[in-house]
Amino acid sequence: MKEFFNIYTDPVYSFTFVCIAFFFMIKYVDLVATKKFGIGLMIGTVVMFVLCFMDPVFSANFYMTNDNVPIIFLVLLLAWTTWFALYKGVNNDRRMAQGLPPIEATPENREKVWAWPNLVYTELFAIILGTVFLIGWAVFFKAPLEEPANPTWAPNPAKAPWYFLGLQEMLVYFDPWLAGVLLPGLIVVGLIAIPYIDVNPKGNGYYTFRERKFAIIVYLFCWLVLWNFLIIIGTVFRGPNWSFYGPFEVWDTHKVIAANNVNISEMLWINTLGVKLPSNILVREIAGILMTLAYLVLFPLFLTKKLFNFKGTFGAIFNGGFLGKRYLQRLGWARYSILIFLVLMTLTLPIKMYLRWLINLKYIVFMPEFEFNI
Amino acid sequence: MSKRTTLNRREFFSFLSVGWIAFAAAAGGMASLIFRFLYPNVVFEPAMDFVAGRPDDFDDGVDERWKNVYGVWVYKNEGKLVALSNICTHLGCVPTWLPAERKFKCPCHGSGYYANGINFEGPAPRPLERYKVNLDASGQIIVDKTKVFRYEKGEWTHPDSFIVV
Amino acid sequence: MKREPGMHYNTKTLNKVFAFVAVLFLIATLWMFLDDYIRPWKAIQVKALEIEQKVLAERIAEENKNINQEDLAAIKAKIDSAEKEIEGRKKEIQSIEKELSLLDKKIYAQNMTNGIHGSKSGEYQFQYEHYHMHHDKRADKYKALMIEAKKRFAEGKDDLKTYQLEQSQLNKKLKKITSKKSEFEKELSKLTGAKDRLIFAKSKTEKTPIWFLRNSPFIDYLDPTLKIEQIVLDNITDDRYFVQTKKVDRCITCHKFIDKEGYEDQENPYKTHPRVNELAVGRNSAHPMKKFGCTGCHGGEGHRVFDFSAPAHMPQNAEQEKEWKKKYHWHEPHKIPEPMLPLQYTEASCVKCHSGEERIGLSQKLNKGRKLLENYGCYGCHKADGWEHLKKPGPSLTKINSKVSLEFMKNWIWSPHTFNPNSRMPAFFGQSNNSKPEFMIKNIAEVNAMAEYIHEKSKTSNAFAKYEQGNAEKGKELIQTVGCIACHQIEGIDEPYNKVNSLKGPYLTGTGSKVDANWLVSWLIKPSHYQKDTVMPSFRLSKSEANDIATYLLGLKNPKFEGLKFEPLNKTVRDEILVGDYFSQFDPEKSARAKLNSMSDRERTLELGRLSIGKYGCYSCHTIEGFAEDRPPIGPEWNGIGSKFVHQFGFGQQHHIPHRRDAWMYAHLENPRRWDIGVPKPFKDLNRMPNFYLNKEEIDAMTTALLGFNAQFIPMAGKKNHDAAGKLALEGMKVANKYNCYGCHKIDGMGGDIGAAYSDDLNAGPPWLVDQGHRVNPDWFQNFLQNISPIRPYLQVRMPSFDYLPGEVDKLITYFNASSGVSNYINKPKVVWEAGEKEAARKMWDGFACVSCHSIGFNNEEAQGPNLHKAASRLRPTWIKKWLKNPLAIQLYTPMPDFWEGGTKAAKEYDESLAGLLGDDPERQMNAMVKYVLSLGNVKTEMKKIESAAQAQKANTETAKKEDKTEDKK
Amino acid sequence: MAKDSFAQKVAKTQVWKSIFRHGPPDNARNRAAVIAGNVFLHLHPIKLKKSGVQLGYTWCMGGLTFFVFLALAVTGILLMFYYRPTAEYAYNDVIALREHVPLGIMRELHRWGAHAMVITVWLHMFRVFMTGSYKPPREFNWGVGVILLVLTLLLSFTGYLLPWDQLAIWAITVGSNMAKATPFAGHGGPGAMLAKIGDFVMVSDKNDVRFQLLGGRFVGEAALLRFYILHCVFIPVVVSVLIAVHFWRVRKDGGISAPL
Repeated sequence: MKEFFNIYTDPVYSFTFVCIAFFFMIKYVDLVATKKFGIGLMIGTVVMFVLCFMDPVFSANFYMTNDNVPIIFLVLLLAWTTWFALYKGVNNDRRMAQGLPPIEATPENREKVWAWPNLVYTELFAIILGTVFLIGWAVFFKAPLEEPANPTWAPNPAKAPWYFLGLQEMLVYFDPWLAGVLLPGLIVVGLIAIPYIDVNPKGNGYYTFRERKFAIIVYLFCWLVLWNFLIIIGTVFRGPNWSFYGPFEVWDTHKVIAANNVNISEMLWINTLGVKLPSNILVREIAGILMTLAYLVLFPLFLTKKLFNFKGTFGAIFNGGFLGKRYLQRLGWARYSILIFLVLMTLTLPIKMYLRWLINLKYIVFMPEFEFNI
Repeated sequence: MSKRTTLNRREFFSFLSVGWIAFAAAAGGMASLIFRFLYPNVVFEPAMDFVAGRPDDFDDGVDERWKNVYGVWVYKNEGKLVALSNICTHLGCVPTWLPAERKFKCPCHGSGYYANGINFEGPAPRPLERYKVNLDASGQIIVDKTKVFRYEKGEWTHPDSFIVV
Repeated sequence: MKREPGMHYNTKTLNKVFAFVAVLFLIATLWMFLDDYIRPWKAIQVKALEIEQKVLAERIAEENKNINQEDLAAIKAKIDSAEKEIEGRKKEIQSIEKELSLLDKKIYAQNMTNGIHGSKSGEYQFQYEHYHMHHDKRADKYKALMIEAKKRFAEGKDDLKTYQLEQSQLNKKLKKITSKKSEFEKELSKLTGAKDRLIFAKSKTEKTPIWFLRNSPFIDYLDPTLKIEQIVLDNITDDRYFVQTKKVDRCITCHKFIDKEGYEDQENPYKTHPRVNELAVGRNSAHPMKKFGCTGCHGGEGHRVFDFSAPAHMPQNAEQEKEWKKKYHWHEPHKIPEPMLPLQYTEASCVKCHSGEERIGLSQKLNKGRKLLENYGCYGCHKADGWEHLKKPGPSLTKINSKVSLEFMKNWIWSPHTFNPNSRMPAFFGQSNNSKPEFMIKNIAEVNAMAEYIHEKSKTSNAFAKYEQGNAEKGKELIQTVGCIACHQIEGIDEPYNKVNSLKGPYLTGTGSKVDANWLVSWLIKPSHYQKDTVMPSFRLSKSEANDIATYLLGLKNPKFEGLKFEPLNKTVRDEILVGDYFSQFDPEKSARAKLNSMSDRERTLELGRLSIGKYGCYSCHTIEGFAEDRPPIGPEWNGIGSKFVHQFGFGQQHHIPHRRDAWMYAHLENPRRWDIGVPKPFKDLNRMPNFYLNKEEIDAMTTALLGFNAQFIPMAGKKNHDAAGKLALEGMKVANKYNCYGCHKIDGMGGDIGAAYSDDLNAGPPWLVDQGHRVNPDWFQNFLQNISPIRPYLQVRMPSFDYLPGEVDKLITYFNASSGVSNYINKPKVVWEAGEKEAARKMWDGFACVSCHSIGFNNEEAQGPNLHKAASRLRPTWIKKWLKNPLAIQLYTPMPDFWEGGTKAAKEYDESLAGLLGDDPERQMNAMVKYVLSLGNVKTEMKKIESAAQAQKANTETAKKEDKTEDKK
Repeated sequence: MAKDSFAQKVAKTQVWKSIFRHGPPDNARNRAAVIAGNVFLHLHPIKLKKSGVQLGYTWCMGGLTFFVFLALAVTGILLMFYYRPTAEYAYNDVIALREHVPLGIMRELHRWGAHAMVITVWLHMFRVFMTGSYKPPREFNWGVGVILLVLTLLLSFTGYLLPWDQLAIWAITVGSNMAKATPFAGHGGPGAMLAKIGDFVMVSDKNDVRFQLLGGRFVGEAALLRFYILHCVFIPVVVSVLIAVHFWRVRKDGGISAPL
């Protein structure tokens, strides 16, 4: 069983698995949004942690950097909040399907109440409970302190704080200027842009799923899979040399992982055409450059022409969704191009991951002369 | 009457624009003060360049005289002199020069490098780095460790990465 | 105009005011940036750039002269022709390049495949090992995979090697074609390389637009060329009282060329440091800049660069101060604990790290100053760490009656310089603060009383020898040649013997008017008879020699002084002093009087004498009966005076003296009593520091030495650290100083004062001691120092016999051994001849004509070299070899020929007849010679054998020569 | 007439009145007065929609974030009494907190609080998104919130260096190496190579953004001081200002979101 996990938690498999799970969660959202599922999910998560911590190897690896403690709370809270939000959203959807207002909009909930003591006391309780929680946490777990700083010797692995491990994990697939500067920058810009892109007037101030399906699916995918799952990979499944280690696998510094990645230019000129790499950089990287341009410029142009026709949930997204002409009309060029740019940039991550796993792709564009590698 | 108004407006516009332009420039200057303030004029960091002597002081092959002080091997061969970093590209240990076998061997995980710094055995992913070298007016070699030349980037042909002797 | 409702101000006016204040704001901002940007050191760096450019241009011109234009043209022509040749083979080259490019691709692709197989085999091996260890079935699968991958990796590697071989062959081919050209190019670079580098360096000094851009305001953080340079020192600290912080010296920001040769003639701050490669700053000097910085030695605030005054530059003199004020707006540094030492006192800093060393090799002025402090006996009154071992500077007065008369003593104490202008006994009386008649009367009473006291307490010493009239001329000759001049300057001495600037002993003049004749003879023969602890040695003078010298010395008279009659004691004054200054200090006048009345007249005189000796501190320098040896000296301690706060020095009313440490010391040494000038003081409180009548040079040197008593904290790591042997050596150095070994011998470059008298023929003077520890056998040395028997009897100057205290000889020997880095123990040299060595040595002995100089014990004719019979017991064999190899490197003046020219040439080069000896191997020849020299003194019979053999040989060779000649004639 | 209770007596004293200016909040008037008349409470509305006080709706994540921020400010200021940001002392001072400083558990509270704040602020954003509360008229406040979230991460990141242990220095090294790759502004990033004229290198390790962040070429003592200032003064001040804006906008945009 542990062997199974040790092998199949490799992002190659687990990322795919998580994506599939995400797909099913959306597809069977009504099933997910039941109390039984919620209770089962919470119990399952807790049991998973208990079982994991019973394994000495897992515990040892986890405590290598005992700054990981918050991850436990994060995972529990993620499970809870995701389920809870969906649960409330689906409930409201059902009510609205029956022609009722959402719970939050019922007249009794629209009633105005005194802030004192209703709100102030709620806050006071939250503060007190928060303090108690923090004290408990502080008493049970010492804050980590390692050896004194030594600039001449780096610990292996050298990990960033856990909340940045998603970014660090991205470094496996992208150069730092993308993973460390551009993409994080786009995350911030993209988040700020959300209210201006999302022109859907529905779902303002109450939980819902169906009324904001597209927005919620995109957001949840980014939040759960691309952000938090990568953090979990970075925390739990990455060991010395940033190699993959199963959750129950001993961190053996000498573990060798075959990593021989090839650039598109090499695939084109050496492997396919069988000639020397051209000395002109632009010629050498022509394939990668064209592919990048195609992805970022031609692809969206094609999309607005309704070249694709999907069915089912994806159909909902693709045909009637943002890829269609209808969306372009609704959003206007400016909003639409920002949206599509952000979405395409988001998708570069899974795309690059799968390219790496499937064809050992190192760089699409490789220009070390200018430190410009994609 | 209308003439006066336009004149007034122009006058009004120019004073206001002068005011705002000057104010913006000054405020920009104050802001750039913060920017400039954050770059100190003097930095307390170990010196990254040193004088290694004259090219004639070195025999062909690997010379270890600067290894302990500056972490640099001087390697002279076929009319070229280079400064090799003594940091293993695997995990940053310090390899040992074995004159009999004519190779660097890392004691930590057994990476091996030829005398010219190219890796040939063990886990090292890439050759040793080379530092910038050039000659000063008195013909002394200046090794500058701030500039690194890496083989896999094709930088070893850069004119600053070696001295012709 | 009409006012808008709700508006207090007119909008137009507001805009105008806004425009005005905004522009003001902008100007202020720009002003702030400029103020930050403009710094004095930048101007200096710009000027330095110009100077550098000029110097480089000069050097390029010089280099141009050195390059032979014809050679240059020839090489250029050669390169051209080689290029044409290459041009002719263009097709060949192109085809090779094509092949190479194909190979490049193959190698690239092969590297890729190899990488894949290599990394796979690595991974499979790890998996295999992992599963194998856990006895997992999958191990077999991975083993197979691993073997497969490894196989393919090995194959690929083989392929790669083939390609690489091909590549290198092709490259060789290509290189061959271009080899001629590259060879010529190399020649060219050899010829012009130096010039090219200079031109390159000069190009860096051009003020191009980019240069201006780099140094322009605001963006000068990117990569400026004008910048503050600094040295951070790990081992030398700034004292911040709560903590020691690393010293940071930024002096090189302005002193740009301080470490670069070639700027010696520039003016400051563009000058090269003096003795840059020997003393300091240079990378190979004793104190490289990066390790010792600047302010460790020079003092001052090295981290300040704001303007000229900021680092606390200090002028050397009033003139420079004036110049600086004009040129740099210099002002006295304020609130700075350690301003820079004026340049002339820099050597004071040496002591900070070289504490405990009596003589510091590179500090000439400091050594001189300390020697002066020692010779003037300053340490007698002023305690100082590291000076405790010295005996009291003045002669003992316990037997003074047998040396001088009471009358002489009184006159002498009153004014020593009247008798001997070079007296080192300082003047206490007749000074600027006690020349008033009412003070003079009291002083006279005191002098009378002191002399009476000393006279009373003195025991008589029996002069064991009787003076007999001798030959004064002979005496003078002896004085000049035997070695007296190493310590004494003596009146009437001839050139060049009067050139010796010796300071150890007193200047001898008017001796005949001073001392008792019998005392003098006894003193000359055996000084320790009169004073046990004297450093005056015995020169093993015969009675007649001693009398000759005494005759000369007694002939030196000072009739004027002899005629002086000292004013008699005024008893009322005496009583007045006793009561007023002493008895009534703690008692009421009445009981003081009673005390006086209870004393007899003689008792009163003696009491005043005793009290006055205590008051003036005579006991600090002289041993006087009735004063305990351990009575603390009279002056304040020197320790820490070099870093004493300036406000702790009393400047009295001397307002023209700058308030600086060094200025106070200088003024103090010039006239110690000056601080009383203009200050009304009672007699008993007058400043008592006596006047030494020092000249300016002496004061300068002594100030340097005094500033060296510095209490600044230097971490152990930054100091000169001596190992155990080194510490012993320092002790030995003290002994060598005490007995003034340096007066005669130049020891490892230090001392050798007497050399001034032998400048024509240093070989006739005392030998230099170079690497003495390595040279001599310690056992012999120990014996020699205690029982002198001359090695060079041909020398007139004598090695004197000192009365060493127990242990001092050991210290001396340890000093020499430690400074040579050799052990005290040596194996007794054993001579084991190899085949043919002995004969060869014999031949060389003759061929080199060793006996012609080392004649002692052979033919005893005009000896010029030391006695070689003593060599075996005296010298270390390794040293003999070193000496034979290159004697001039050891003693610059030696007449010993350089037979093997530094060990590079065989003996045949010196004399053809010595060809073929020991295979003409200089090394073996020298070894043989060493053995021969050692065998000379081993056994007397052996020696005789050799002698007789030598004679036989001589006869043989003579006959042979004759035969040769006759043959030639034929 | 009933006798005044002790509390009522107290509430009638001049001192009480001078401070609170109203009676105990047991009637409508005083309930309004207690909120409106208190500088700390007046950022609340006097009355709000019911959903605003329902934990099931708000999760109170924003409030918790603010509370943790205050707790961090208090513990942080206290820690500053014992901590010196120098390479010489920093590590020892942290050990001191662990070993002998009275209630050195303050450091645990501070550190775990920092992590908790990251989680609560993330979940706050999640909740706001899921209820669509970023929609008009709250677009601007959402933007402020995103910036506050980034600043929270930066606060946590800058604080990470201060214990001056291996975890600290290498996490910051890994993190600050990202800045090195900033296009045209970091010496390891794209375009840096283009920014030079001859010898004049305009983007190098001694003048790029990373240098500005670290005050040196390595994570060294200068970086420690800079991060200390950023962590203790600079970012907290900015965050405080933005929090004020954030709260003010919550009120101005119609209070805690609810169905329109």
